[in-house]
Amino acid sequence: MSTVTCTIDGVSVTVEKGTTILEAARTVGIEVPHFCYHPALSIAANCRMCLVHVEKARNPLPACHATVADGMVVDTASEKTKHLQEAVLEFILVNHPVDCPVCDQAGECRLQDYYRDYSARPSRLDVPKVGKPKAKPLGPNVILDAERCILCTRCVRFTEEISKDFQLQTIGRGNHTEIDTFPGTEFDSAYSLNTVDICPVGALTSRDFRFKKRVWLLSRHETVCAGCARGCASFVDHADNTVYRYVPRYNPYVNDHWMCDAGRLRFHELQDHRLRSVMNRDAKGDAEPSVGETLERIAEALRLTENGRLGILLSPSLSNEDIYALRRFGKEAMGARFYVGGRAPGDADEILVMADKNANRLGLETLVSKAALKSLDALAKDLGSGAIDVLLIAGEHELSDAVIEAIDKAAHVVALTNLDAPWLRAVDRVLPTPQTFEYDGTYVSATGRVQRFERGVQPGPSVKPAWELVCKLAKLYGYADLDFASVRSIFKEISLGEAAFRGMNWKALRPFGAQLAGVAETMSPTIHARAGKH
Amino acid sequence: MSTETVREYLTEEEEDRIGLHTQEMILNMGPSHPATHGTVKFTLRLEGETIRDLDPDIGYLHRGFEKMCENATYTHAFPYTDRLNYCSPFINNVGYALAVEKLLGIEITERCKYVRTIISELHRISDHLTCLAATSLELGAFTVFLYGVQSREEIYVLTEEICGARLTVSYVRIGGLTDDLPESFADHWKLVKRRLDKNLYDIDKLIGRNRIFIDRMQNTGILDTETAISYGCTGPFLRACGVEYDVRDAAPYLVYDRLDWTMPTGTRGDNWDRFLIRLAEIEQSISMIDQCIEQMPEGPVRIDDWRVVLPPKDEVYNSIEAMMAHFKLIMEGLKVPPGEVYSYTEGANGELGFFIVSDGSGKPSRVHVRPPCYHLVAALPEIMRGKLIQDLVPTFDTINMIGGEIDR
Amino acid sequence: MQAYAHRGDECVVVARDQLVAVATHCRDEPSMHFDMVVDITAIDHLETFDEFRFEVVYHLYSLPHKHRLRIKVRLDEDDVHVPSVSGVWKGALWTERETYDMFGILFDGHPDLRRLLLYPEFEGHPLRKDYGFADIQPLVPLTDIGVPMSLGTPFAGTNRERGIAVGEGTSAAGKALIPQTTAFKPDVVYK
Amino acid sequence: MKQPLRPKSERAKPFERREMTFAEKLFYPAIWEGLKVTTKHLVENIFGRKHTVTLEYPEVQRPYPERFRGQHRLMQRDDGSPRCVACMCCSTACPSNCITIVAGERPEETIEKFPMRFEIDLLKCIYCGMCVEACPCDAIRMDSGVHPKPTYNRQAAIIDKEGLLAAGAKTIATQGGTFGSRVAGHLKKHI
Repeated sequence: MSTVTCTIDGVSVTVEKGTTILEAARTVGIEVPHFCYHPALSIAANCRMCLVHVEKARNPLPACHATVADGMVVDTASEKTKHLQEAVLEFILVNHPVDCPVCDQAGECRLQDYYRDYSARPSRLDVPKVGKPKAKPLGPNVILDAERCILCTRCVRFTEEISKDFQLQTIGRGNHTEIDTFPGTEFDSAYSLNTVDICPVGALTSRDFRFKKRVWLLSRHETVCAGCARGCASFVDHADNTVYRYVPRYNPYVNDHWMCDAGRLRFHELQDHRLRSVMNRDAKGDAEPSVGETLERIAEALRLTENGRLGILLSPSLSNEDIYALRRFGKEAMGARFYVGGRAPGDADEILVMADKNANRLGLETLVSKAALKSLDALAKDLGSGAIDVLLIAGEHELSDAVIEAIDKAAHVVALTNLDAPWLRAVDRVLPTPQTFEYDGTYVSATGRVQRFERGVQPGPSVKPAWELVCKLAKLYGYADLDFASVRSIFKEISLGEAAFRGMNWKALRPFGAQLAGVAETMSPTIHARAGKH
Repeated sequence: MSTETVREYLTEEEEDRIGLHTQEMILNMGPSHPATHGTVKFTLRLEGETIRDLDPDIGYLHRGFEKMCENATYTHAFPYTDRLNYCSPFINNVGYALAVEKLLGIEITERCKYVRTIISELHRISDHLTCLAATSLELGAFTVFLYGVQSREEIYVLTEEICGARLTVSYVRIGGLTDDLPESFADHWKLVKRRLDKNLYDIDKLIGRNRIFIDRMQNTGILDTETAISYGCTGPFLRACGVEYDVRDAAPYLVYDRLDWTMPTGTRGDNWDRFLIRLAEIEQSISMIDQCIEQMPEGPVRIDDWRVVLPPKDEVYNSIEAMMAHFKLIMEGLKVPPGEVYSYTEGANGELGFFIVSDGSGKPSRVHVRPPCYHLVAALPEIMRGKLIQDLVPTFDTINMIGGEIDR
Repeated sequence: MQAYAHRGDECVVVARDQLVAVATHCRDEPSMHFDMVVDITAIDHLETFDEFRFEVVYHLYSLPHKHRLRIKVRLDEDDVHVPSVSGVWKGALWTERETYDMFGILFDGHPDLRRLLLYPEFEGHPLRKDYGFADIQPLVPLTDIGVPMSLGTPFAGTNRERGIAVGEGTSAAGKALIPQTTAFKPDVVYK
Repeated sequence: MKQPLRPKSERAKPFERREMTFAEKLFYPAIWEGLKVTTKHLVENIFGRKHTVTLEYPEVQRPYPERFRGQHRLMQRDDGSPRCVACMCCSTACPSNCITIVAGERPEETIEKFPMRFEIDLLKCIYCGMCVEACPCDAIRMDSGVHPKPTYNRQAAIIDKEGLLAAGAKTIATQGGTFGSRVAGHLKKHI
């Protein structure tokens, strides 16, 4: 493809033909302010915030729409352009209500940022503001404040181009234009909360996050959504050891800019039903049994077990490091049999949601070979025939009554899990493990992307990751070879020993992860349609 | 500890060296000794009443000012600076604001300059009065102490009228002040001045020519000029040595170059010189405030830039522009371009310096204070070595160590 | 050597081994005559720069010429030694001690390099960027101060070494007796 | 000997010290002089209280100035509900982290956010006035003219929303919807 060279603020830029001024400026680190432009959406050029002066052009051009031509001289920061930016901001703010104190967007609001950076002076206009509906629920997850809306139509374009359910539109004319759903329908798209993210102002707010916390008081950590096998890259926003929201993180190989509503809101369930304390069936008194003491009991039981009579029920929602530690211990020390459980499959769509609700099935099948993993039916059969004395259940599982009954019969059942579930009644000892946002690790998505997640929230004192528990257990059992100090050291061993992970580096997994060897990159056709065009 | 017990620990050699009649002994003075107002401990090595060596031990009031500033926005540091030199918080406020403004490269309004000069001089008087009163108190002149703090009390009442608090003023802001001087200021100042003049006259009557007092002060606590400079001593201490150095004169800031004032300097560098310089400086400060009130123009006290100062309240309530500017300043603090400055003002005890490093964010990357009395206390062992223990009290008093400032 | 100015403050960056020579020259050269070291402190550039971590900053002032200069020495993280200028200006005696106290920078040739503001048992150097804002120091056990050292020992040393309590209400261990220091203790507000 | 280089200033005025006269060397005249001053004060204070600055406190109280920063109060709307909308500006601006706010939602009102909890810990508060400065709604003020009262326990020093509202009053400030008040000045300034 041919290239063109232009000058932006005195910097010479060479880009592919057809690139817009805004994107060309971004390649050299010059940020042109914009509201309506979004890299994954079509160009509307209706906010006019990105107007720039181009030499020899009669009028200022919108940088998000105008493409670069050879020899073009663009200025984005001169007095002349600054005057344009001030005027546009002044105009946009004419009808904006004085809402910062009650607006959830304050702190991450484009209007606030640009006002400070490009204007910071009082308005000369003094006209009554146009009244529009406030706090109007558009759907189960999104609330609209029409007064705050600047009509950039990012949300409308999102429903048209990405979620493809055409649920939003603009109604009315002139300064009475509003965003709304079609009469009689509600904005119930499975991706509706993405419009809250891309809304540059506080017009669309999340019903779930509304008024819970001011955004400038939140801390942010990188994580991966464990809601399905897609493994959307996301941020976990938390404060005071409580998760307040999940926000998608840009990863062009996995989820682009988006994330489904179910995945975002799943943290409520994880937080409300999480296990915090050690449970021990034969513990006496009210005091919580300690982790060390419980592990010792387990090790005792394992020492009495013959080789080959330990069963390990693995969940595909464990991290690679957990699986690796369990595999090494089970295989090398105990000659264990491996079974696979996990969460039951659910709905899927063409965009992001996958039927497999486990975050790391590919990782499990890579680290413990597919052939070695037996089904739940096999587990019930083995338990019934008495082939297993001790059963170790790791991770999240949804088990049928028949399996639970079979488990109940086993002599000694130990669980390393993080959520309260019905099958826990059949378990003798439970050691709590952290949720995805509470520890460090990696997942492999269904498309073969290895992604890292990091600890945001501090779990309770007795919550320990499964790999750490297994290492301690191995030590108590008398198998000293398994001695990892950190997740990084496990991952290093994985990347050295496992063919599919070869050459991966813990640090280099940021920001977009790495592709598992032997798995072709496949992307969601819908969300990457536009990305392919550029 | 009796003589016998000390002897038990002495080797024969040491006994020979020390001799029979005089024995070295180590004495801890402080940390809450009546003659060391402020928490400081001196470990003295004494031979009889002669100080052989002295080790000031500071840090009892260390609150981590510099670390706190790194975790607060630029504006949040004002309440912290109040607590540096708590005898003259206005001067700290002004010094810090000038440093940040220098880093920002902004010019404050004319009226603001005058107001800042007035409040600085007001608290210079209060600081000097505290020093004079405490010195007299510790040398036994209790009445002088009462007259001194009586005037200081009047200044505190005036301070309260200006900013709403007596001590923890938090009055100055980057780019201006929280508020203009109250309308009643000039009238109130006249009353304060009248009482101050009278009290200074009475103080002079009481101890100005009193031999008991002068004998304790005269020719004690002398540090020669070269050493004082080498130690970095500034302020009344250095001027008492005859060095004509005052930041207000050498590098005039605010409006000091427009005022008519003199710089009293001493000749011998002893305690009595420092005492007299402080008295003379009070008179100069009074005259400076009078001149400022006369010259002060009308106008705003804050600059007109919403990226630095908070917009006026009625604008915030009623316009989205001001509201957004307000929120940005509260949430993130004012953005200061990357760089570093050392800004210095004349505190009551000498050069008060602020060294600020910015990394471009809303919080300073490093704030360092150069407390004036720090260098004076550092020189104290040099002054007192070989002198009598009773001279330590007036010397320490005229050095005027302020715990909050030296320990930070 | 590298020189720059920002907002009118002139600054020179010198190599560590030339520091004392430069300092002496600044003091003795009649056209410079920097007779006063106003302040010495350090900056921790943990997050900003890769090639060095600490900058030791010297602020000089010349009384007769009324000019100022800032001298900087850049230090690597694992070699925090800098020659002391206390032989050039006595004002460096305490300021260097404080810099050692707060940053852990070692001034070679300083006659009495020990902690100044903090107590000897303090762990770490609080103004380093990797010292957490909310870090809490361990409790210092009460020390037996009943055994005085020989009076012939040099005067310098830690507080405890020269600890003989004489007189009432004084404690030689001084700050060491303060139970669990509250410096930098965090305030937890939102529960 | 060479005269050392010293700064010179036109403002400098070395003062001369008077040697003591014979009378002064005798102590007694100076003591007599001092006694005269104190006696004068004594007499004047007995008849007329001319010099006394002290007050007979609980009976006589000094009026606080207008700007006095006293105990906080929460301003009310016309219907008596708090003006505060739980925007958290005050707790963000507070240097001592003494304000605790929990926001709530009430969909039936025009301003749908309100503070469910609003507590100030007066023991932590340093009365700096930053919260008042930070409030964008004229909801919190410190002009109650009441100084913080001592309490018997720490819990009593935490005032809750009801306590703060009881001290408050209706505000005259308007918010978010009045136009015309700000006009003229800016039009003049910018056009």
